[in-house]
Amino acid sequence: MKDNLYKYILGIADNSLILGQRMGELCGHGPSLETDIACTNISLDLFGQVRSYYQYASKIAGDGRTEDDIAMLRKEREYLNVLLVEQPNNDFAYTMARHFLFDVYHFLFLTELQKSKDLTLAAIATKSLKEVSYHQRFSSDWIKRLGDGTDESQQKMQTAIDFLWTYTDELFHQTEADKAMVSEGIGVDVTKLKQAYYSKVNSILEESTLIIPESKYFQKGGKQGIHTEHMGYLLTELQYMQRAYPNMEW
Amino acid sequence: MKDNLYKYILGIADNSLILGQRMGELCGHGPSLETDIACTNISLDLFGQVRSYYQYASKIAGDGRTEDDIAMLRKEREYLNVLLVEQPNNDFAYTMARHFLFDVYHFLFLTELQKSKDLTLAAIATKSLKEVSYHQRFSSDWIKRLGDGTDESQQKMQTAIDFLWTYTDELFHQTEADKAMVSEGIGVDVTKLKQAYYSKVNSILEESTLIIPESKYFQKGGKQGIHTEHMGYLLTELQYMQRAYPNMEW
Amino acid sequence: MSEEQVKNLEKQFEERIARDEKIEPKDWMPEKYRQTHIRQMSQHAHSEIVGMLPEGNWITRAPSLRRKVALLAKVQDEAGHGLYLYSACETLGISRDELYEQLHSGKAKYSSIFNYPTVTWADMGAIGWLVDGAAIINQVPLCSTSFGPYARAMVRVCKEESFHQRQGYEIMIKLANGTPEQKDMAQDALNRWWWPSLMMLGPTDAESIHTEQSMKWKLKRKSNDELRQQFIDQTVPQADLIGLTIPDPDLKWNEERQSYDFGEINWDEFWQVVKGHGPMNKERMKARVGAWEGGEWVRDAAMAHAEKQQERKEKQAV
Amino acid sequence: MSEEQVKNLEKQFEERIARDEKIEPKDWMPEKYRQTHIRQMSQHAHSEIVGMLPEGNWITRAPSLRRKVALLAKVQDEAGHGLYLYSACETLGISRDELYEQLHSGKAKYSSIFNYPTVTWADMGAIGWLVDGAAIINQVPLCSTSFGPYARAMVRVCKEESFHQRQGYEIMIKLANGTPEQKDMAQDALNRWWWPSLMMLGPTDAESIHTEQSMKWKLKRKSNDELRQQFIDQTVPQADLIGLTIPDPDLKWNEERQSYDFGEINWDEFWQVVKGHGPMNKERMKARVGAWEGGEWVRDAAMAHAEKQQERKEKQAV
Repeated sequence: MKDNLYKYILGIADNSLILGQRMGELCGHGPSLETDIACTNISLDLFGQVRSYYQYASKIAGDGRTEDDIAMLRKEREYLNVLLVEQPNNDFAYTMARHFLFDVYHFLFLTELQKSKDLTLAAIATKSLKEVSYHQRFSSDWIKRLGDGTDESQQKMQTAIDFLWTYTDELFHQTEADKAMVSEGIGVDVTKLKQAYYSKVNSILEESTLIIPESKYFQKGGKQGIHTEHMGYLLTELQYMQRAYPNMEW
Repeated sequence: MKDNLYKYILGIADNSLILGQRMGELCGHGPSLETDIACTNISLDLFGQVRSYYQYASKIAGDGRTEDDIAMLRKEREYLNVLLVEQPNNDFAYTMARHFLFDVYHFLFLTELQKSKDLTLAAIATKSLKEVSYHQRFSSDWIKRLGDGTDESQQKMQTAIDFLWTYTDELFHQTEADKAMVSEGIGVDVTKLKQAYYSKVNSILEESTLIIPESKYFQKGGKQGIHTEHMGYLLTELQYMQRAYPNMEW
Repeated sequence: MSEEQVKNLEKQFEERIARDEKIEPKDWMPEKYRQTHIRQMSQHAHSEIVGMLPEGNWITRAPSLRRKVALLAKVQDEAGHGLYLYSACETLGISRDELYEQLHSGKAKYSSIFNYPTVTWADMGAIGWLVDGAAIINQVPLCSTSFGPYARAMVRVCKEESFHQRQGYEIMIKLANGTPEQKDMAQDALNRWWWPSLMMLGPTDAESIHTEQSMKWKLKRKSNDELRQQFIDQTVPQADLIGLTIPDPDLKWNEERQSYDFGEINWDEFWQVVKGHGPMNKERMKARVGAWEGGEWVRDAAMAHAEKQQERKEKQAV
Repeated sequence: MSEEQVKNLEKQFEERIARDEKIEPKDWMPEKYRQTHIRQMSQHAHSEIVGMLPEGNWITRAPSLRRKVALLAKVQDEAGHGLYLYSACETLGISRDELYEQLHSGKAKYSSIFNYPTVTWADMGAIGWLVDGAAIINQVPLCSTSFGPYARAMVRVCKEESFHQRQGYEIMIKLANGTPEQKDMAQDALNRWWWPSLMMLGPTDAESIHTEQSMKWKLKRKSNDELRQQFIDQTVPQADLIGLTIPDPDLKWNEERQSYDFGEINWDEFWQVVKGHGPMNKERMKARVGAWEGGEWVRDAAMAHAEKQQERKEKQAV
């Protein structure tokens, strides 16, 4: 139970950690000051959530590891985030498409997590939900602007959506920890979110005059710690200080 | 003496290490198969040299640190390479210009280092000189091809040369370790290479129909371990495995 | 308007300022007042925006989650400052695009301090402590400057900057009380940022232009050298307190002046950086211009989308 | 040529091959022979080139200088293999640009194994040991294939591949004898690369096309299933030797066959990857196409420069 709960928390937290890190990369390099502020803010929200989760995970693990140890001192194969969130900021369309495809899930997930029997998780969910509701509005708006903007932006957004689409299915894969936590009334049954997810996503894509991809093939592996080649580079940066200066306080 | 010799070796070796790392990044991403092979080969040469230097440095230090410890486990502020070699591969013009501006120096430097009273350094210099002579030919040829190629390539090469030019002066700055080693007949007096350097560089630039930059302002700091913001990211990758898996053999 | 009328207006204008009344965007103002304010406020705004880059450089590598969150929040604040300073400029009839154009072409300046690289994590501490510290000294007097929008923006900016300054100093405290490696890192950062921070307060009074006029308009209340002295007197004890050494062998308490004497500033370096030849000038502009040009298609799309939406609304209304 | 003449030439051609004579580029050959060889050799060349990417991914992060040098040398060899395989193709009257075009458009295939990500350093060991191991088993017979340039290229390729294979195995030995973390890393890499390596030897005989013709032309000497069995029988003891476990619960020594029985291969995964939907297909093509398109201005410049040089020479000659 303890082990499953710990893993379950990491599965949630790692998504926000890696996505937050990706958003943090953009700081000062966005297409406008307003988007820079918004992206920094979203990154900030995500890292805030991350801290709550890892602090809780640290308590559950009870082996003296701190939130930073858990966030920054695991091996790549031990990060449990979905592949979607680690995809790079190729351009602003990728950034927004990645965010949108995660936000819709994130919102549905947290809505359910609020009902968790685990009161800490439920409380984090409630607090995070307000933030994620804003994230979802922000990224959806950009899907619409870019999808139903100029020919160039539409093409770029379609390319991004097509590329990232194959990473959406993994959001609804159940891990062993998931199953155990669902049966305890603690975890969310992600398989049940799938329909609402695609229905919401598809309606926004349609409104944005974008084509809904028809791929039958999807990628997976992140939840088992098998990541894309982008992940390693992200981690070299995330972990650098903790690795280079071990056991220090900052 | 020992301390100065150690630092003197690092000053030489770190240039090849960082430049080799930059060339290694390109592997499989070059503009043609032939350039891919050449760049990989150059990277290989440089790392070969690097190993000889650090093995020697390890002997001089005599504190049990291996070549890998010295190469990969220092702090950023302890790397003594010139700023020139850490500049990124913005495009192939930058890559070749950076290489050319270093190769011309490297060739002159090693030619002198062959005469060092330190027989190990003299031997490494003699061995490396053959390789560097090829590097210089390769990069000079590309300066000519791109400089005297199309309008687009000329403009790109000029931009790269203009940008990197401000990093050339540092090559001829003497450090304390330099001065000490010169007085021992071990080190090369780099200040004496300056004239031959600019004469060679300028003649190739002219032949390549490129404008010789006229900047009065130059950048420095690398030799004192104060690097540009690119260096930190390069090191996160270079050091990752040694940091993440300390004290292991590979 | 006749020359006399203008003179009259100018006189009334100067009297209003002398009475500490705020000038508002719709009020009449001399053209030079307008231009000077656009120049100074936009320079300030640009500094906030360019200033995001050296700190942004450490977001992905912050050593702890707590520090990462604080750094993100700080950089976000800077973007916010930029935003309302640009807005204040816009009230004077210049567009944000024009302001960016001035920055990107090199016509407009930004604070030279941001042309130094952030080499280690301790630089995040040093920037907060020293750079924001010097900025506050520059800016506090502006909270009561004559131009209303600028004064009001400054009240908010200063409040946040002073929070940043404490946060930076706190990073330094932690490092100075940490392991020997951490203490070295803190000292090294202080060594590198000290002199550029002193230069941030501007050229010596002898070489400073615009000063008299600025004093009258309350854009300036003290001379650069006075501000510099204030900064030094305030900062040296802070360094002492945490056991760090100011990298100036000539620094000495002057009992008579009740102030610190200090060594000579390398003004050659100052002018080199101001003229665009600092360690990071090119990189900073490359990053800003790159973001702007790379984002053009995004801004175009947003515009096109808004127009389409507008058209749809109008059609529905018919 | 009359139909009879063609038949006659074809007969002589088949007889030459049967006598183990080499076919050279200038010799007459059936169009199908030419096409089949272009297809197979270019597929092989493309595999070398795309194969540089998963290993190139670890060059900047290799754990020691010695390993970094060895990895660079290996990737350089692969580029070299690509180079002479493309040259061998070119002897059959197709240009390198056309071959690249086929790769980039997805018309030409490359080995599916390179569509898996290299997740840890141990993957450098597993690729050398397993992927190069399987490649050698595929390629050794080609050293005596009928088309001269291909056979000669293969002699050199196999020699180098076998060096790479030993090098990869040596990485695994070191890890398997290392710390528990290193041993885990090695086992994990074996777990991830085992099945894709088995698939590398091609679909089961039942689903394999081209086989009969290829046998006759000595492009193939054994069936895919035979090669796969050979690979397994060779590799399992190597895993045993260093204490790693093949991730196949059905793997069992069959005393009667004097060979290993093994579990069922997930052919759905195989076909998914072949059809372009593997974990890294899109990324690999993006990298190759990106390099090619991004390098166009460089190649154009080199061409323009060469022309200018030529013109100058001609002018001087006048």
